[in-house]
Amino acid sequence: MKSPVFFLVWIVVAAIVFAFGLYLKNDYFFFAGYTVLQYVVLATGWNILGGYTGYVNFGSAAFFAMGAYASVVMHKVAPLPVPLLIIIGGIVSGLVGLGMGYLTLRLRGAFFAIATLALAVVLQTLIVNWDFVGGSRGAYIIRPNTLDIAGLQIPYIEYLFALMLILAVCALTVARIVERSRLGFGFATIRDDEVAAEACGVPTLRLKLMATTLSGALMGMAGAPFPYYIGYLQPSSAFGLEYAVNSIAMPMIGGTTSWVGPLIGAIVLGTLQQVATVTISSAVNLLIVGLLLTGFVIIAPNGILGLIHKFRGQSDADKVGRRVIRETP
Amino acid sequence: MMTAASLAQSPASSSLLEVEGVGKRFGGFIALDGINLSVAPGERVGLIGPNGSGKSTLVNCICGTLHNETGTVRFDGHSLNKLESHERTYRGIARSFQLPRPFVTMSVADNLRVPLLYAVHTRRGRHLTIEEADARCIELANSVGLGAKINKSPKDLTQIEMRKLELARAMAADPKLLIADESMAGLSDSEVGEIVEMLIKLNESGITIIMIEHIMRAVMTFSQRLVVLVSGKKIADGKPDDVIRNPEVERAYLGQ
Amino acid sequence: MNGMVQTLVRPTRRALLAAAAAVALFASGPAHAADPIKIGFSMALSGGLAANGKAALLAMQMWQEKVNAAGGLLGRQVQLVHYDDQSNPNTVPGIYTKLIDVDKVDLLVSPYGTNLMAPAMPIVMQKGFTYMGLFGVGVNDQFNYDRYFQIMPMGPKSAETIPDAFFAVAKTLNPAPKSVAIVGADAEFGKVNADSARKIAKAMGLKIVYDRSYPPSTVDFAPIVRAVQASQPDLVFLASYPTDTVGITRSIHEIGLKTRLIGGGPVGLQFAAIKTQLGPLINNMLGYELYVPAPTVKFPGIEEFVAAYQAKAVGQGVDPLGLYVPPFIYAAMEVMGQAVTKTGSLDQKALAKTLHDNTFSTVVGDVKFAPNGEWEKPRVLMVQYRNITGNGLDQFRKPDPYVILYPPQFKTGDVKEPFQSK
Amino acid sequence: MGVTTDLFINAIIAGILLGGFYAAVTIGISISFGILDIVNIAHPAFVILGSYIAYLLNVSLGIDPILASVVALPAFFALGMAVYQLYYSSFEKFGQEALRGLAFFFGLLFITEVVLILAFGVDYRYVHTPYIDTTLHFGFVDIPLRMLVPCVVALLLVVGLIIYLGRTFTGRAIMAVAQDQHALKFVSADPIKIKRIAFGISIATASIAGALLIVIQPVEPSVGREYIGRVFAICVLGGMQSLPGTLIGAMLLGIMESLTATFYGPSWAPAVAFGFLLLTLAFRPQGLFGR
Repeated sequence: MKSPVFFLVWIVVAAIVFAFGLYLKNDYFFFAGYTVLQYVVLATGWNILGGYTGYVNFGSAAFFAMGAYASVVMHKVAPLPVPLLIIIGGIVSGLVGLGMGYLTLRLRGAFFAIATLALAVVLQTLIVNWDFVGGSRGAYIIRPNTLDIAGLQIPYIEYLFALMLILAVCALTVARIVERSRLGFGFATIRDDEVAAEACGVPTLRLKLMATTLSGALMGMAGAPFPYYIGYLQPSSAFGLEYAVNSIAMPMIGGTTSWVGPLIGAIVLGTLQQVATVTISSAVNLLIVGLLLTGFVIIAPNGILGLIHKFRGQSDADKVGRRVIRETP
Repeated sequence: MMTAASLAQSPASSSLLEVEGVGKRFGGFIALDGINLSVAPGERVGLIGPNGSGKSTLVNCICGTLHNETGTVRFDGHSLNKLESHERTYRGIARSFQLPRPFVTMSVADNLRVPLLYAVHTRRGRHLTIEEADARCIELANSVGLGAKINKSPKDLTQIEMRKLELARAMAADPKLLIADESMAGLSDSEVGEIVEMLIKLNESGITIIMIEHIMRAVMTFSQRLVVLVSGKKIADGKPDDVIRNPEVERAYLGQ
Repeated sequence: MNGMVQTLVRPTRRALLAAAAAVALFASGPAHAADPIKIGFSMALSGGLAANGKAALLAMQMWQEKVNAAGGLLGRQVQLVHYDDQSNPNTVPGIYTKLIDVDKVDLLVSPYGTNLMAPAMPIVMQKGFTYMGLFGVGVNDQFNYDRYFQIMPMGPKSAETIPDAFFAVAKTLNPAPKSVAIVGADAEFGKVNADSARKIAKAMGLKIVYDRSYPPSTVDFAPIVRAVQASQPDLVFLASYPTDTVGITRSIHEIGLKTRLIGGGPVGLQFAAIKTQLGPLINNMLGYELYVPAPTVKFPGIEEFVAAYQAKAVGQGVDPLGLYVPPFIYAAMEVMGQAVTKTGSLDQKALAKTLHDNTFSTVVGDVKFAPNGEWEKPRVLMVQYRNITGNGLDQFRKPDPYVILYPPQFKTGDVKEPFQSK
Repeated sequence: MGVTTDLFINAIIAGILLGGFYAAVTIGISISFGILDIVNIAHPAFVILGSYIAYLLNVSLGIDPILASVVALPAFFALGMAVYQLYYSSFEKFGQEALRGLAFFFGLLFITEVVLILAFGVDYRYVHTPYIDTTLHFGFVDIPLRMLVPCVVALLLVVGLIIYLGRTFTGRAIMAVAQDQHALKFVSADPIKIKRIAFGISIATASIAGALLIVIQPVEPSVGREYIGRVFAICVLGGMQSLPGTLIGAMLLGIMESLTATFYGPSWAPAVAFGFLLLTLAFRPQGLFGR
């Protein structure tokens, strides 16, 4: 499938989901759905760096929060429509990603992961001490009840939900394009063996910077509309541990090598968490994430995607090969 | 398709690779101590030395995996000192690794495709079409006898096949200079013969080759010239038969 | 292309199944008049606020039991519909829309604490619900919602109440204090109170000799206390969270801090666990309380309630004293119940009007709301802890350890200075 | 003596005391992450588990928490061996430890935390010992035993481990694993067994570190998270494999936090410490004391 076709197909899927929400006449669908979609974007963003290049980012929450706080700043300086804020949030977090990339260029494996953790702490401390955005006191972002688009009064949450839907489709499309392009090919060589990749002519440092930037930008975009969703933004909730955990757990559970993995992981785990919140309703919620994560990495190292491949009995080549050469040589 | 031979036509300079006073230390340990080495286009050079003599460090300094602290590495008349590893690959240096380092999540074909999409692509400044790339992958795989395994995972390959993949991938970058770092370790006698034959064939197509090896039979069959490193210093350089009779070389090998 | 057709067609059946499941998840039956009245809320039953959340839930269940035994409200039984928000604000918007749209609750109560109350506000406002707030500070300052009410007796200017009380006591010192140090936690409560304390101190003409906040992850408070000591303040205003309160109190004694008056807003001293852990170390510190068993504070029914709560609290892992949170949560429910009965319906607008227009008598005394939904007058007790010996729990059930210094109508003694670290 | 010097000296001493405790929490990471190359980010959760065990023994039997942690050492050692076995057979054996191993320990962190929450609730727990309320005074220097005792115990722990790793056969084998796994086979030692023992020791240190933590401050199940960043920071600063380096790194971080808190404002302390780590990683990835 060509990328534009892919995009259109998924926009249609998104439209159906949205129409379904309208049919339900139920705000809960939009609120819960928003959270799940937000995780789709976040997990997809994380996976571009973590899944494609194999660099584990523990600081997803910081990127998410930078997007959210960019919106808070804009809200105070010059209120803009949310779609623009998403772009601004993407730029800010993309730049943070680029900076992180430069700072950690020569770090590999666990050192990189620890550096991202440190970066998150430093950024959170900066935000906590920055009174303009509310500091540790938090910032109130009062959203209107409805949005007037061409005379139509659209409930604000439906607007946010629709934006998140479109953003999710964009993120998936970007992830898929990257994955199937020369760039994605290069990312995969970095994941497998960086020294060998260099020897094959892959400019690994430049590619890593592109991955940190792109991944950061997507995660920032996921965070940009968040202040309008939550209404009251505090550093501790913007930098919430759940973002760091979920953005890692979701791709790992879904499968990290393809754009489908984070999507599956985010929908499965995100929905499960939403359901658990209103059913089991206790610390068990966190236990589910922990058990699923550990269970999956032990039993199904390639996530749900890997299980599907196994179930369908796909040949080894189909699993490992991006392009299978069919003609007999 | 452009042949490797046509690429190997080097400009005016008489030597393809020029290593001048290259030094490298790790902490207090001197790995390379002012190495000088010059390799002419089309030459087959064997590089030997005991373990820890600095052979791999020298290869890494030439390929850019490590950066030398003193001296200069020149290729085709240009200094490589400030270039990253991948930029040296564009210029025409390719290597195989001592321990094979295939991209394990990719098929054999995709392993071969990486240098095509990066090194060759960048050098040419244009995309290879899918068909061109596929054709070249098949050609490369066939040339090392991996044609039947083209869609397999590297994990399914035997040790010699892994070595062959390593060489084929290096060749995919269309190099002028190939550095084969212990391509035969752990192989049987017949397999060693097979690889040596392959390397000689490549050289005959115009590619300059430096071979690092412990297996003396292979070294003696292959090399037109032999260079010996001991404790980070070059102690001999010349015709293979002369070099192995050099008393200093004998001492270095037998004295330990 | 074959693959594409496949991917387009094959999931359809699954998608239909999923849609059906989703409809089931989001659907709800119609309400009947004989159905119970549903009161919905999210509560922190796990996470950092769970200790308070669990105590609050217990108080609510006590109220529910009592009301239902007496025939319910408007002739209907009362049902509590609640979810665990995990002390995580991000779960709150989802939970409240579920309560409203799916569970179709009749009345709403807030989660516990400012951070968790605020995210529900936009939804509550959009749906026009009357919102009974539990232990939040200044939430409505931003939203100005006329159906918002708050049971915590902080008064209309809720952010200033605790510092006000502290400095009111400081004013009674003779000679008058000249300097103050302000130490606050880097989080909402600490920040809000430190800001107000700064403002009030400036207005009083006090010299602010130390003014710093510390991050919640601080382990060792000695450097902070030492820096405070070095600035030689007459007063030290604290706005700290439970672990920090313990760390700071220990450091104060370890370093031998010398000052005339210390305390104000150390969160944690209200709870049995911290009270018993610190024991005599908190002697002469000033802390805020909402209710203590002192002779001047005798609301009808409070002693019975506390006794009943303490009996139930055993073995539930909640605060065994229950002086701080439970009575007020219980009172919030009493207020809601009385308002419903008085209004005679569940109409949210009428309910809000009833709440604004009337005074309600509860276990924490008479409650009257100001236009912004806070108590009309603040009623926070500034207490100096005294006579504490050892780490026993029972002493805290008696009036002896508490000397109420402010407000004047509840006063049980005079302030004792200077603060002596041992 | 001026107030500033007075403050400065006290800040340094407070930093050293704090650093000693940090060293105790980190030493396990230095073994698992530094020597064995196992990124056990769940280590702080094991430390909290240690706190709760110490708490339980202290409350029910009245044993001193630190003594209690020594009693619990074998259990923690066994737990560590079991965790390593699972880790080895699921990941290390297949050479897949990088990403999945990290995720595995991440999951373990949550499981431990939630199990503690389910068992003990989220209330802060604390212990009683006579020394918690005692302070030594030397002129203008005050040394609370609440901080001194953990620091001394931590020092003993670190020194003990240094001696163990340097002087015993198993200890040397553990250090050899760090250099070259295959080399071990020449002395007919099973590298997996050695690593299992080493990981067991690493988790066993969490028992003691946990007891020290609950002596210093009240504990609830999720406070461990606050240490994840710090311990890795210290381990990296200290140069990974070096236990003395860990001790110095821990002291350095403690002093840095303490000085920032005293003179500049405590709210910047984490930024200073972690900013320092970031810069170290960016410009000297081998750590301050690594080669």
